[in-house]
Amino acid sequence: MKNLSKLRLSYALCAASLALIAASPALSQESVRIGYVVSKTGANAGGATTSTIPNYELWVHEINEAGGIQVGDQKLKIEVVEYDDRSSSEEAVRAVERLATQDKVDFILTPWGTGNNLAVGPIFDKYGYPQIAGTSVTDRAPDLAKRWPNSYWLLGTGGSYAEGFVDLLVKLREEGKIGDEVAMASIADGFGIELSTAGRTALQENGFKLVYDQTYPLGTQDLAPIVNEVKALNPDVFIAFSYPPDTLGLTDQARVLGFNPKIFYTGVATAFPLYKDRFKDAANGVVSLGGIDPNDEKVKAYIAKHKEVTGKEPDRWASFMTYAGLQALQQSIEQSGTLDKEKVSEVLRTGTFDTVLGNISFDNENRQVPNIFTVGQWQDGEFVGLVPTDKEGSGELVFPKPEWPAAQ
Amino acid sequence: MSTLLQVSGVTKRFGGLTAVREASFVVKAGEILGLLGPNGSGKTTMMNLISGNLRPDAGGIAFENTEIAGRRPHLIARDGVARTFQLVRVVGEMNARENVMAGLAFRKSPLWGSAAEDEADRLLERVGLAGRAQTPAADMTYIDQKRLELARALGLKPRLLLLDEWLAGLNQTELEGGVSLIRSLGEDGVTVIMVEHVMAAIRSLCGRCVVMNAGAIIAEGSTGDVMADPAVVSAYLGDEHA
Amino acid sequence: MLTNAILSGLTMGGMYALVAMGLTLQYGVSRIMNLAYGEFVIAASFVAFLLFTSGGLSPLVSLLIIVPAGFAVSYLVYGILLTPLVRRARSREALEADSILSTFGLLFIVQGLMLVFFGGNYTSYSYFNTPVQILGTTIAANRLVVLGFAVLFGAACYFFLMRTRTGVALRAVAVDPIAAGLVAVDVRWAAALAFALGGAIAVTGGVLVSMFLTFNANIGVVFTMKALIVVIMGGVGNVAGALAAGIILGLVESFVATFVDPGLTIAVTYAVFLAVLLVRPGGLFGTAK
Amino acid sequence: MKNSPAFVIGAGAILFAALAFVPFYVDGYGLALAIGIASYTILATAWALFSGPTRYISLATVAFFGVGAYTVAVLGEVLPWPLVMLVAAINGMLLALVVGLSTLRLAGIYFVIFTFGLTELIKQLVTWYEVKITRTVGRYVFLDIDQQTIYWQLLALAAILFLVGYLIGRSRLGFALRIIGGDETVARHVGIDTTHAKVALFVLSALFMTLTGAIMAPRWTYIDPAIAFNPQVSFQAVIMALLGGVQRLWGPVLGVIPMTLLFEYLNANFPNYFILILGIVFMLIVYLLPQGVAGAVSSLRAWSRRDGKSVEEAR
Repeated sequence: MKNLSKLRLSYALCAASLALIAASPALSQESVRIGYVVSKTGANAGGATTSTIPNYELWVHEINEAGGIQVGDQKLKIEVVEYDDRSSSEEAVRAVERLATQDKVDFILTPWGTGNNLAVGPIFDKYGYPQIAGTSVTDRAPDLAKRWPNSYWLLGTGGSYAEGFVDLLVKLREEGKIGDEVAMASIADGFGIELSTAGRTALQENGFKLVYDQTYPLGTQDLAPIVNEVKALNPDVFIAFSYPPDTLGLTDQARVLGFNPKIFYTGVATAFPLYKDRFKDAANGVVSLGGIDPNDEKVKAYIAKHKEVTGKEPDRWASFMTYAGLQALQQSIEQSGTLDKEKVSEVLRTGTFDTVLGNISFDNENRQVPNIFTVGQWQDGEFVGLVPTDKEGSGELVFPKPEWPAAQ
Repeated sequence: MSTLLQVSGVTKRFGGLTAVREASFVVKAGEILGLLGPNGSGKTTMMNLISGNLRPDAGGIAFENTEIAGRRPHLIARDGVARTFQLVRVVGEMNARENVMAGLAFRKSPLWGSAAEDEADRLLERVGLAGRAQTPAADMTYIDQKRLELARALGLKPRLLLLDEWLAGLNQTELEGGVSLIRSLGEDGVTVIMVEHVMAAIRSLCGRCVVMNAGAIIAEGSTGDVMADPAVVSAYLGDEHA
Repeated sequence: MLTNAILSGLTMGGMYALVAMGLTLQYGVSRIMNLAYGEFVIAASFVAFLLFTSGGLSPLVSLLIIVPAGFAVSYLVYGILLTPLVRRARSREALEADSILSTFGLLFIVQGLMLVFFGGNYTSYSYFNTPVQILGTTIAANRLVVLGFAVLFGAACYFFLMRTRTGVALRAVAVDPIAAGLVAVDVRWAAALAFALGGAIAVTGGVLVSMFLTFNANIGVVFTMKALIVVIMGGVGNVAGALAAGIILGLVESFVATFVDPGLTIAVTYAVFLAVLLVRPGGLFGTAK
Repeated sequence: MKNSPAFVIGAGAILFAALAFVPFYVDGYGLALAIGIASYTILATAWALFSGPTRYISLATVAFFGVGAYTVAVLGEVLPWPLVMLVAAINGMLLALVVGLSTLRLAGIYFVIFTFGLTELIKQLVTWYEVKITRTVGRYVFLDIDQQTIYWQLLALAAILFLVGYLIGRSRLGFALRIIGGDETVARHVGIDTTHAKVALFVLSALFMTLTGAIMAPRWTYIDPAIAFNPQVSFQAVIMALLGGVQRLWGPVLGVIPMTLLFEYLNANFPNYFILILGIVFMLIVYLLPQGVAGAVSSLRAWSRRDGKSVEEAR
């Protein structure tokens, strides 16, 4: 009997605490309530603090500074409800439930990362919230878009990145600039394996020879053995589908050991400002996922504003997708003139939005942004988008990669 | 009298130290055997070897003509060998009755439930702890814990009981009670091996004695003969002089 | 390739060993299973990073500030937070459970403070990252420095424990706190000293690894666990054991990565650890109890 | 009368029957919270079932939990649900059997870290297998099992766990474990096959952990080794159980409920200082409630009666 009364008591306590938090939303809407759940702590925090949280803060700041979002005939400021999922799927699921049913927020921004976006997908779907994922790379994106008709996958599939890069290699080989030999290392995680699987297929179909093809586990601290071994094989192209700590570690080791292939490709975090700050001139010529058009006015303005508001530059990949997603959400609210999720979603599905990625529309089967930069390269302090080559503002590959500058 | 336990050529080494060296002796059914020797002579090690707490490096131990050397202790205990410990071991957070029930619940013919409780209370009474069933073992005096330990050992319905300095630390009255308790066990047909330093108790209880020194058996025979053995005397005296 | 693997293994192993030595002192002597250990390592990394980027202070120089600070902070942590637990603990198991719980709280506090001050971002800087030629292979200078420090600290600790009066007292407490108390060793003082020394070694490790590893506020637990494994493998409280176990693990990792499959490095690390424990339940150099 | 088995089991049955109605009275979040509490109640109670009496602190909780979750990830779309659960149960018990037989001779901290290392090893091997053999890390679990059903499954599992725990507590096996926890040498010398008893309980406790993982898996859609074998789960279960008190069957739940609610409260009100405040609260609890919540409850009861029967009562 004791347990039951305990349980009741705790529910009561909990309800009371929730009532305290939820006391503010008035019935006559005075603000837009936006909720989000991100990994402020735990294994995902590094990624979330780079690509997700600053953009959410920037977006809210910009809108509120401008007096709010135009909803119909009134301007509504944004009120934020945020939770930390502590890098756990279960926590993310529970917190999104909370946002939807307790806090009753108007819209929910997505968590960081593939795993958590998939975990919360059913709940966004159940309560009819649009799920605009800016940090989720998954080959199943088209399936997911079908399964959850209100979900958007701005970062695309792993395959698109790997194939974009292999296309670039094919062209280089046709020009006689590189040979057949490619070395590939990847992180043994969903991201690394999806990309390396797609990359392996594309490379083999195009007659490339994988002289090195290994994975390494999450949390690998010593990357010297990999770089040493690859260096001994002396391939023209080195690809690492890596995560931030190993991206930096691999670059570091390559520089120290003097391994300088004609194409040096590393994974997540290459497009982070951290990479540029850390390696300075040595970053020049390094190729990775993502990229931007540095001459685009909107891009320039976004970078400047991001730096002004959050104190640091955005990364040159997922930050852009994340921010574009926010802009699309804002514009679909404004265009529909309501906070009704149904109506906003309708606009989101069919409309065209003016974003930092240019004019984008999700009016396609996969609900992805077509034609984003999948391959970029550091060129004199800017991470320039290269592929697709026919995309407006795409840069020219600097080839071969310049020598590593002497270490300090 | 038939042989209950036969120890033949048992050796036990700890690293470079040989604690028991090729020891052989016989315990007859129904007798109370004294196991004597100066401190560090290997008596407790011998007890541990018989009870299965230690595994001999060589030699054999036959209990009722079955080899038990190296068997795991719970099997030996179920076969009917019970023991007490030199440094008393009771389960402190359990009460006295539960401690005795520990001896009843896992023997060959286990008792459980109210039957076990009744039997436990009877054994507590037998060792002089009547009415203390609810007392947590940790709250008992050292002497009472020893009594409790004996009650637990008796719970196993042992045919061979190993008492490791069970009488040590008792005052004169307690000693007399203890001696008559052990004697009554013998009368019930329990065979006893007792490691003991209290000579008066040995003289009054043990018909035969085995004496160890430095891991080896130096004498075996009737208590009177053994006590007079010059080797035994010098072992004790030598020990005292050292 | 062989020399590469050996060198790489030695330097990583040196790092593991260095970090583990502090924990083996803390756990072996003070009996505190410090789950917040890795947090102290990373906190030192952040401070070194801060001093380097904003003050231009070389990490090797900043050791002179950070190590005494680490010692002092650990001493205070033991004195203020852990002493009450030691006092009330009735048995070793009770202290173990209490120290697991309280240092778990401490872990959160230190991590929370780092998040507040430094955010959850990845942090990385470059110092002393120059190639050095040894035995025909190349290696980063900062990693050699770590190896050097590991050997130096190992030797210093060994000397301290074996040859000085204080060291003997600490060892006595590690073996049997009650008996040590009987022979007039101030057990509480020894425990506090060992805990503080362990903390000083932890921050040394933190400063040194910050030169070549990317870290963030959430990564501390990785170091705690790696260190625990090395400590257990080497035998609790055994400094020389920790040194040897750390280097063995480093070598195993680099050999597996070079000659077998980099995907199996961590798996093999744990497999070796588990195998050692199964064969020698008290660790490589410990005595089973 | 109050302690008679019929009364206790009857009261428990009524309690669990009442809890089965929770989904009809709460919203999605309330249900999510109930699921969280139910899952950790099972994990912490199952953990304490073995670790309470034996005092082995195991960090392998998530190894079993993860095996359950992974079984669902692999077989969830292939086999009918009851069969998936059966396979998960078998996997978990086999693993526990191997682990139990090989490790239970380790003592103290060696056992703690061994179990942690074992979990990591399993995680690494699963990853390696997926990378090398199936060429995909991360599996999608699209099962149409709604949240109520997950809750009811957890509740049923919890009910079984409490029933089993209660019966064990009254059985010779439970008694044997208390003796082992008190003094293993004594246990061996009164005829207890300590290895048997420990392994039996370890396997039983692992069974419940495995099934919890299997039931929870469909909640996340996506499972990779890092999610399934997240060591945080092990730590959290241990902490909650220790906080609640492990000497009584109902102890852990007294740690689970307040801790879960505390997590939620802090996360809602101080999302940016969550960890920091949690740490402070945590230390305060350790200092102020040395015997765990259950210990505090018991001593409060004992104190309020002062009739010397508290010792009996504490059982």
